[in-house]
Amino acid sequence: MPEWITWLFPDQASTIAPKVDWLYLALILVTGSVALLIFTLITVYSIRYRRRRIDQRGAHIEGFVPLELFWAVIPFLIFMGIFAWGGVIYYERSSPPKGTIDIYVVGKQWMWKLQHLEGPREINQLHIPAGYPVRLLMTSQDVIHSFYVPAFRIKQDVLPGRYTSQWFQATKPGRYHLFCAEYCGTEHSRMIGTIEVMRQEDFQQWIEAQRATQPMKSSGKEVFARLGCDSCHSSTDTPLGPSLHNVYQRKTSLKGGGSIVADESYLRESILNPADRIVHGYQSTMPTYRGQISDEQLNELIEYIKSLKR
Amino acid sequence: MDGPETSIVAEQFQSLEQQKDADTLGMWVFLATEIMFFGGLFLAYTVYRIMYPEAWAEASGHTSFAIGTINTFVLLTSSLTVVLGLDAATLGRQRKLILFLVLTIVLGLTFLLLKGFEYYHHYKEGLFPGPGFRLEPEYARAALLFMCLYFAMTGLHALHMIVGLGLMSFLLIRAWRGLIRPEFPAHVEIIGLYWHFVDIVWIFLYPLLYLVDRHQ
Amino acid sequence: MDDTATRAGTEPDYLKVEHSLRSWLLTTDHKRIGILYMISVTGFFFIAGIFALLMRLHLISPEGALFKPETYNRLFTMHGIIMVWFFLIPSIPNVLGNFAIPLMVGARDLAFPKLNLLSWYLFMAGGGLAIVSAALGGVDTGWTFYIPFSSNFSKTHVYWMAAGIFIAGFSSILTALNFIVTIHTMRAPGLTWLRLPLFLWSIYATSVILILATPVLAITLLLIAFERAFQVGIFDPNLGGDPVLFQHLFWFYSHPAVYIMILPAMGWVSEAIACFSRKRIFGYGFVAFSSLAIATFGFLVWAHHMFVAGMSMYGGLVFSVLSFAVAVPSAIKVFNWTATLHKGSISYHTPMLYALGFIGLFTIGGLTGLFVATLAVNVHVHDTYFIVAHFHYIMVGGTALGYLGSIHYWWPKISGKLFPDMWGRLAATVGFIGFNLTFFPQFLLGYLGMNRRYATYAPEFQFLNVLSTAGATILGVGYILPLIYLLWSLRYGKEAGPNPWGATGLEWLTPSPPPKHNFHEVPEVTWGAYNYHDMEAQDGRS
Amino acid sequence: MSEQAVSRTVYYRVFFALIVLAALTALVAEVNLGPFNVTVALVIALVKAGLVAVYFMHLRESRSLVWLVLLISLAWIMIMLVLTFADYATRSWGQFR
Repeated sequence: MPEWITWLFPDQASTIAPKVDWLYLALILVTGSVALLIFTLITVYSIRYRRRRIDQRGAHIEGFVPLELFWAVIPFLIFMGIFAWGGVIYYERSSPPKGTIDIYVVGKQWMWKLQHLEGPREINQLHIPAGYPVRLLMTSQDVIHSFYVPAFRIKQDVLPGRYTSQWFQATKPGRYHLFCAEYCGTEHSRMIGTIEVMRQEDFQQWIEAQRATQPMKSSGKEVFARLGCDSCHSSTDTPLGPSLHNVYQRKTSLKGGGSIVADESYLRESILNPADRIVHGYQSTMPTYRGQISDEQLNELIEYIKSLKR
Repeated sequence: MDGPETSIVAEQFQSLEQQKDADTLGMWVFLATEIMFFGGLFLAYTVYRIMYPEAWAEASGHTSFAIGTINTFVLLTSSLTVVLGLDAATLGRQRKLILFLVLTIVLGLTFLLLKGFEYYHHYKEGLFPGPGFRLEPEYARAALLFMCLYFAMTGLHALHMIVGLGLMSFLLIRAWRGLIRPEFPAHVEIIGLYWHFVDIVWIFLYPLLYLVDRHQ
Repeated sequence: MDDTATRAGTEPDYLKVEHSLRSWLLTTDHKRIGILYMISVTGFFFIAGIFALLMRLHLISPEGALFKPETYNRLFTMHGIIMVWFFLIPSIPNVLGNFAIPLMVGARDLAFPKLNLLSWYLFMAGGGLAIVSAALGGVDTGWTFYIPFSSNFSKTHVYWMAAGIFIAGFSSILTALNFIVTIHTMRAPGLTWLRLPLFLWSIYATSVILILATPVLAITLLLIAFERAFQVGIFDPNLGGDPVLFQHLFWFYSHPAVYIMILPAMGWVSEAIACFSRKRIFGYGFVAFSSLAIATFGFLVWAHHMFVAGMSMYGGLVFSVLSFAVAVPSAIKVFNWTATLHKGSISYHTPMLYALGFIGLFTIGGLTGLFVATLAVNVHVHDTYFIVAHFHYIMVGGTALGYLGSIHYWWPKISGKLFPDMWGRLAATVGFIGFNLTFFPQFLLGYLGMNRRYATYAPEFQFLNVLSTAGATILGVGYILPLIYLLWSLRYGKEAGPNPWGATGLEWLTPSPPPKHNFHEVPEVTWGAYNYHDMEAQDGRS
Repeated sequence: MSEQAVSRTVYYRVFFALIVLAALTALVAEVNLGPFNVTVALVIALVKAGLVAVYFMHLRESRSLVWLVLLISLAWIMIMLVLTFADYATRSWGQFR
């Protein structure tokens, strides 16, 4: 990106940011030239064909079909090109690579609560290493929020009752704005924070310093025990409940037809509202844990279930 | 929709033909908005039914099959009386017209009465949205979604029935006074269209709300 | 028919036929109802405009110069709601559509005059409820009413507002119904579809959208009220409901609503460009059918407001490609207007300046629409000032400009008087400059990452915000000027005569102001629209 | 006159068909047809609605414009359903790795 034009852009601090910016520049170029063409034509015609005599009429021209087709078809083709370009980048931003660093995000009026898998919690602040793909697993405690980091060119709404996710890979150490982009009430404009991108070794140091906390899955294991989940969900399937080992990302058939991939949203739903979608071959005996578990604990519990391998 | 008291053709129209055309087209365009109005509800219904099939079957069992079915017959019959009324109006048979209008109103009231009776039962069972809202805990969540949709859909349908009854009473009064002329019974025609539309909505509501997986 | 013609020959014009307030409030004359709408719609425009100006003043400082965030949130909500439902949507259709449609089709009135009056009363009732809601302290949900904030969290007067919009929606539906029926059944003899002025094509397309989209908004608002009343409802995530479904329903109406706002303005621009170039519009058929194409495609793209809302990725791709498709008919219109100027005989009366300004601003608004339809760019600019700038270029640069322009264009017909053209040109120029200064910086702000609906913002955005506020002040002047000189002209303006612009179209054949029943004799049409090359054919008949 | 009598006969026949179909839909709901229960119920409902529209609402004798109004509104319902399901039907496709 040439130097003289950078004032148009916020910091470019993720792998996807330059791609979005190039597309943006290309759009400015294409649409700019069309706009320029139209404005020039209007100006030239307005001067050249100004009315000179009071009774002067315009020429009698009905139209010209080939020209109409030309300016319908050519723009359409250009549009399809732009669509494809934007679609490719969108596909990339929607498809996280394997081996991401996962961060759990809980939005509430009006703050961001974040937690690393290693255990440390942060509020309105997130420390992450540069050069690693990071995936955010996000949910809201109340209304819809939106996790927006302009420097990374990423944004995703955060919804109550389910998880949404997005990913990015930071490229440049520094401090960047975190905004809530979906209007969420009185203090919406203060639901902001900082993303602190650190060099790999700095991040290691930082996370070491937070060692007082234990990893999410360990906390999750405690929750698992406290709620007595293991009385029905043991390491093998029992008549009471299916085993949770390897359940994560498994395609599960449901009672009443259909099937579902057991992703974070389904695990969450099954804990809070077990009767909604029951695994095929089981009865609806599990009680709801709504109200007995906070969103943070729920995240920890899910992280523990995800860690269960045979 | 000017009344034909003074001259049958309202002053903005050139001819009776034009006025008839405009009246009928106007009603159909209005029905198009009605279709879209209920369409939004049908969309929500479809989304959630696919999402929560089990809960849907369960919750549907709480509606009253008997009342729903009887009401279907009641409404279908009322549609018949409406067209017969129109027929009588075009033939200038005023007494028959009045008879059919009265029959329609009676059938409409029967429908609402039965519906109200059913609502009363839901109320006692605790199916009304609000603080006392409860179903068996097993299906609670999504079954409540069904009940919300059920009340929204049948409630709005009932509201349309009430409007329809109002319009029918208006027709009855006009017929009573002998204001409906055989050469231009436009009011009977377009109010009839509305009535039939409300009937059609029920034709869809009935299987969607009362007959979900009844065989289970 | 014959006796009406003779009666009309002696009757005074529609303004003078009766004078009492009662004769206005109970009128079924489409022209008078148009004026009732003009007064009320313009009133709402200034109310919402004041809200906007207060917002811009507040944003002079990053910390917010004037209000607490809760006040600011109410301001932008009220601004949005009143502008959208009580100005933009009714503006051109209800004011100038009402006034001009029967004149343009050569009819004595709309098909259902009483229904027309009822629409105005419904509109005022809806507007009244909105004002009540504002007076009680307003609503802070944003004009989009996103659930669950608007159902379970907001503590403001959502019911009043939703009821107001709901009732105003009925007014829209009934008006649209009236227009559709009138255009279908009441055209003058010989006035075939392909001889219709383009304004009528676009009003027709608008009415179709109103008919098909407004009821979906109505049901959505009812469902909000339901959910708020019972604290459970079908979008409630606590019940397993999906807030995104609310957005689908909401945007199914609200995206086509954008075309409800812009299409009538486009229709009027076609009239003005042809008139002030004294030339038939280039590619009449393409411009006419592009209106219907916009009305149709406009319904296929709603979820491009929801690319980051939690929709599926594939849903995003589908709606993006469809959104690009809707840009084609809009592009066709712009190209055809430009081509119409070629070899024209162009004069620069006030309406023409507005029309040219419309083309310029709509071009920018439309082209930035491509940015927003592009998935990857949308993710970044969604809910930022880029969006705000984009849709204000369409809504203010398009619709509000079109409203002002069309009022100027038909003002001689409405009032029988000419307005001072120099003042008109000045106001148009001032408005154009003010507008660009207000909204162009917002494109830059948006891409830099400034969010919309922010009462406070990061300090680095201040410079561009101050520019924008300065522009808003100039824009305000551009709106107040016409109010003054148009009112002035009512008393002191020169007599206009039937056809001051030398325009074609049936409305210019009848005296200004027209008699109550519009035409002394129902015209028989033997010519196509915009026959500027052959006006004698028409003049001979008048 | 005879024309009127004919149309009355038609009304009674249509009414009879509607009653039979209503009974049929109630009865068939008791039989387990798997996923086809919904299909059958909706097809019957569509036929009933069609009968009411064509005969009772006089679509049969109406000008094509009225048909157009009806068809457009039905098409728009389909647009609403189909495009909304462009989202819902694909929600589970690779949302999370």
